[in-house]
Amino acid sequence: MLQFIDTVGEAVAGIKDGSTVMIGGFGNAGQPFELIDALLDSGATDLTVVNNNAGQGDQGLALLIKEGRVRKMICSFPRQSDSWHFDAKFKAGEIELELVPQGNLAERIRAAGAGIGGFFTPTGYGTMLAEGKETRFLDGKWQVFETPIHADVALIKALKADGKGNLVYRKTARNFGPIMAAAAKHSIVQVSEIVPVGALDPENIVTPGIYVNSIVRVASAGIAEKVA
Amino acid sequence: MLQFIDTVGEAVAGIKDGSTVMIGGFGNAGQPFELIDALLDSGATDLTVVNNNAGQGDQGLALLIKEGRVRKMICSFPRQSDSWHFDAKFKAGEIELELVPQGNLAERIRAAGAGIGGFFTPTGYGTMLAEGKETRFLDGKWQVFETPIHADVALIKALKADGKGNLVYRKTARNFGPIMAAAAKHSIVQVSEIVPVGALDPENIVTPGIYVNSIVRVASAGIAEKVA
Amino acid sequence: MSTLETSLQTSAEPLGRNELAQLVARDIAPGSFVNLGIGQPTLVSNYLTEEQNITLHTENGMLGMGPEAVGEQIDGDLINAGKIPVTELPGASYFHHADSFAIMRGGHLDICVLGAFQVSAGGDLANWHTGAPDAIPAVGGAMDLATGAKDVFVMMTLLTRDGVSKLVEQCTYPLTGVGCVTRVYTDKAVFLTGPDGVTVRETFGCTFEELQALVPLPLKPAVS
Amino acid sequence: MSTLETSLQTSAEPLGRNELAQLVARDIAPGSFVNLGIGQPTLVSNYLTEEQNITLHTENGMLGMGPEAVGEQIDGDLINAGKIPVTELPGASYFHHADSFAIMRGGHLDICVLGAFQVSAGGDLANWHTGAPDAIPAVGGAMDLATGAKDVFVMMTLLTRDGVSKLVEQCTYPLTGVGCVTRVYTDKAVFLTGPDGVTVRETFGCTFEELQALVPLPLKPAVS
Repeated sequence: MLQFIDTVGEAVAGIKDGSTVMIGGFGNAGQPFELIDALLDSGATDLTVVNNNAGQGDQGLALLIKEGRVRKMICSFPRQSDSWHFDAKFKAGEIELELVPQGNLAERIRAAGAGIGGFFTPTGYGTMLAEGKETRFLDGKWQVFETPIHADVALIKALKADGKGNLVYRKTARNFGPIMAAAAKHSIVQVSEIVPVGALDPENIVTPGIYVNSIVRVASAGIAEKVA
Repeated sequence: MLQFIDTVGEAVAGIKDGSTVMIGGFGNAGQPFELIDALLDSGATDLTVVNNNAGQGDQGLALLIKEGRVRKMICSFPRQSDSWHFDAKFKAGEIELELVPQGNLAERIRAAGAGIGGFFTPTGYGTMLAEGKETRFLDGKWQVFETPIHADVALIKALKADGKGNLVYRKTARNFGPIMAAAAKHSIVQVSEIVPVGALDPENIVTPGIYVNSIVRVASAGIAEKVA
Repeated sequence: MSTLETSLQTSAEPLGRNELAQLVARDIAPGSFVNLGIGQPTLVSNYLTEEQNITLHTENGMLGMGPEAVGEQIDGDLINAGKIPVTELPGASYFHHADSFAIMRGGHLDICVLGAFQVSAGGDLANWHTGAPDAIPAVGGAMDLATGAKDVFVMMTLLTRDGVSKLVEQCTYPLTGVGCVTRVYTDKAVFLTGPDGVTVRETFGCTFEELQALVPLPLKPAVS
Repeated sequence: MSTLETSLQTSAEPLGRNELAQLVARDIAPGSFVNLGIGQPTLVSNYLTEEQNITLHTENGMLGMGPEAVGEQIDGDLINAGKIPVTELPGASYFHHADSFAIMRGGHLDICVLGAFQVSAGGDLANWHTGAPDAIPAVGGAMDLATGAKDVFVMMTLLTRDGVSKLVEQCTYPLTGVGCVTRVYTDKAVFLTGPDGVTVRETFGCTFEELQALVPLPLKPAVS
């Protein structure tokens, strides 16, 4: 049942220790910083986090990692010039890493939302990321068996929600939001604006409200951030 | 390379005997009648046709079947009150039928466009439509292995195209168009309107032009048909 | 039988199609996302109230489907899965076929309501094919709906025209889905199906014992 | 060697990074859909002409990507796969990550241009991981790009800083993709890779024989 929630703190209050949490965003675009900060404040720990990266600088997911709340990262690109908190935890053996090619990450998340129990894809065949995985020759190519990534919760940033929970995004901040909303049992979305039912064109809705459970308005969210 | 073509006849001229042709539409909504008529006129035969249905009444796909141009139908719902041409050919043993649950049809078409060599899905498990197919217990359910449906050509109806071939559709006429455009080697699209590059909002494009090869304007296409 | 008398609801008469649709509608929890199958299940939409805030899905690509279109509302580009012109409610959304079936197949619909030829004690559903050798098979979205929704409600008459129960120990018609049905709404009773067998929630125009005499499998009365 | 002298192009000097990017840009067929990898391949966009009508894809969800954003154009919601702010050209479109990777993985991109640590005679690519035991691995979209595009062009210097050829019989670094590279653009030559071995299309600042001396696998000169 869709809920409109007043604060990010209340929105994330139900996230339990040990949960698998998908976090939208690619780099800073679409990253729900306010929800991540609230998750940090909530004290939830022993989390498995699914995100394309493993945190940048001293904010958001990077802080969650720094504070030892993340048991395992499932991501495609953990190593960045400013991913020092992940780097330190990883080198200390204090965080588990499941490294997934970015397209497999996206398709595995999509599979979870679409009720697909597994699929074969050529990506990764013959590489160390496919070691130990089942392979099969299909459509003229060797392919690797990949399984869905399910989650308990998704934290997502969108531009606008209407009263039915339908979402639209902004430019490349869309990225993982729609597929994570579908893959998680409970989707928590921060938006910059909540508009009345009927204010979004039905042709242009990107995430239908059926995939959305909790919506919280965050004043800055979705407004173009100016990057120095 | 994207081409804007003057007539439906020229648009379908390259379709060879023996081709697999996907035809968009669910019932009459989104069905590219003018392109189908042109395909009939072209004389192409021995076709495998992928469509949700197997023709209705005495128009479009039904005529293609009546004229013996269709060797095989891949569809989910061939039997309708007015599918008499298919019925007759099928009972005479003159057309092959691959019956596919509608969601498997959609997902198999999507798989072809997305480079997925096969997938497991619970739909159909334990039924005669899964007989002889590989099964596997995944995510707590028995699932059936399904393979992509590729096509040589897709015939699609959309509402508008811009100069880059980006498409938008209208209401439930969208149905199979986007996934067929991606699954076929060559997509031929009839639209009611061609607009300049930049006239469609990049946030609202449903089929990016990368999936579109030929566009032909058909005056009536996409305009709401009034059904008696 | 005291628990039976206190818990099992009964009515004096068998239910008509519309009364049954009304009953199903009343049983759908507020805020649910629902797909109504072609035929009898479509009647349910006539009895959903605004307060229930139900969102209807149609598998040909829409959430927020409104009532059947009439007169000037009729638009060939806006139809339901039965190819009937329908309307769009505020807050609707359109999507392509793979996205639409992902909604079903991914387990996101709360309820789908389907007709049936037969339902088995274990919740197997047969509703797509008579199995007759000369019949042209046509499945549509039935298997996806049966397999994907969180709850599958069946609406049917309990008996065939020949007086044979459609609620059976094992289906003899070709299956649509295995162990998928959770409730069966019939003119004579509402049945709950599940791993523990078949429970009767209410009877219409018959006693539990009269109902049991019609159905060739053991029934249990509901207890509160 | 007469065919060599008539078909194999040469230039007097090795190519710099920008000259190489210019060469790659010139080799991209008009109307192509292209993904330019992070780093050196990004330079190619500087040399694409309007007449070529190339559409650039960025795997984080966009077709029709324009040049890097400057000043007031910079918008944190509009970045490329390297997380650099970029611009949007008329006719652009946005989509989510699964749809974006379906464009690559479904074989719809004509060309992707990638950097490399090593390329093998058979077109194997190693460009994501040094394999050093203490290195944190990070793959991003490299494997999808390598596997999905119709043609994979590699841009790299032919030799490491230590003077070792990066074009090798077999890759020693962990692979990104198997048999996927079709062309290798280097400062010293352009190589075509395929099942028939490695063909040299042009050399820069060296003769075919001098090039062969640098590369530990048999090369063939191009014939027209």
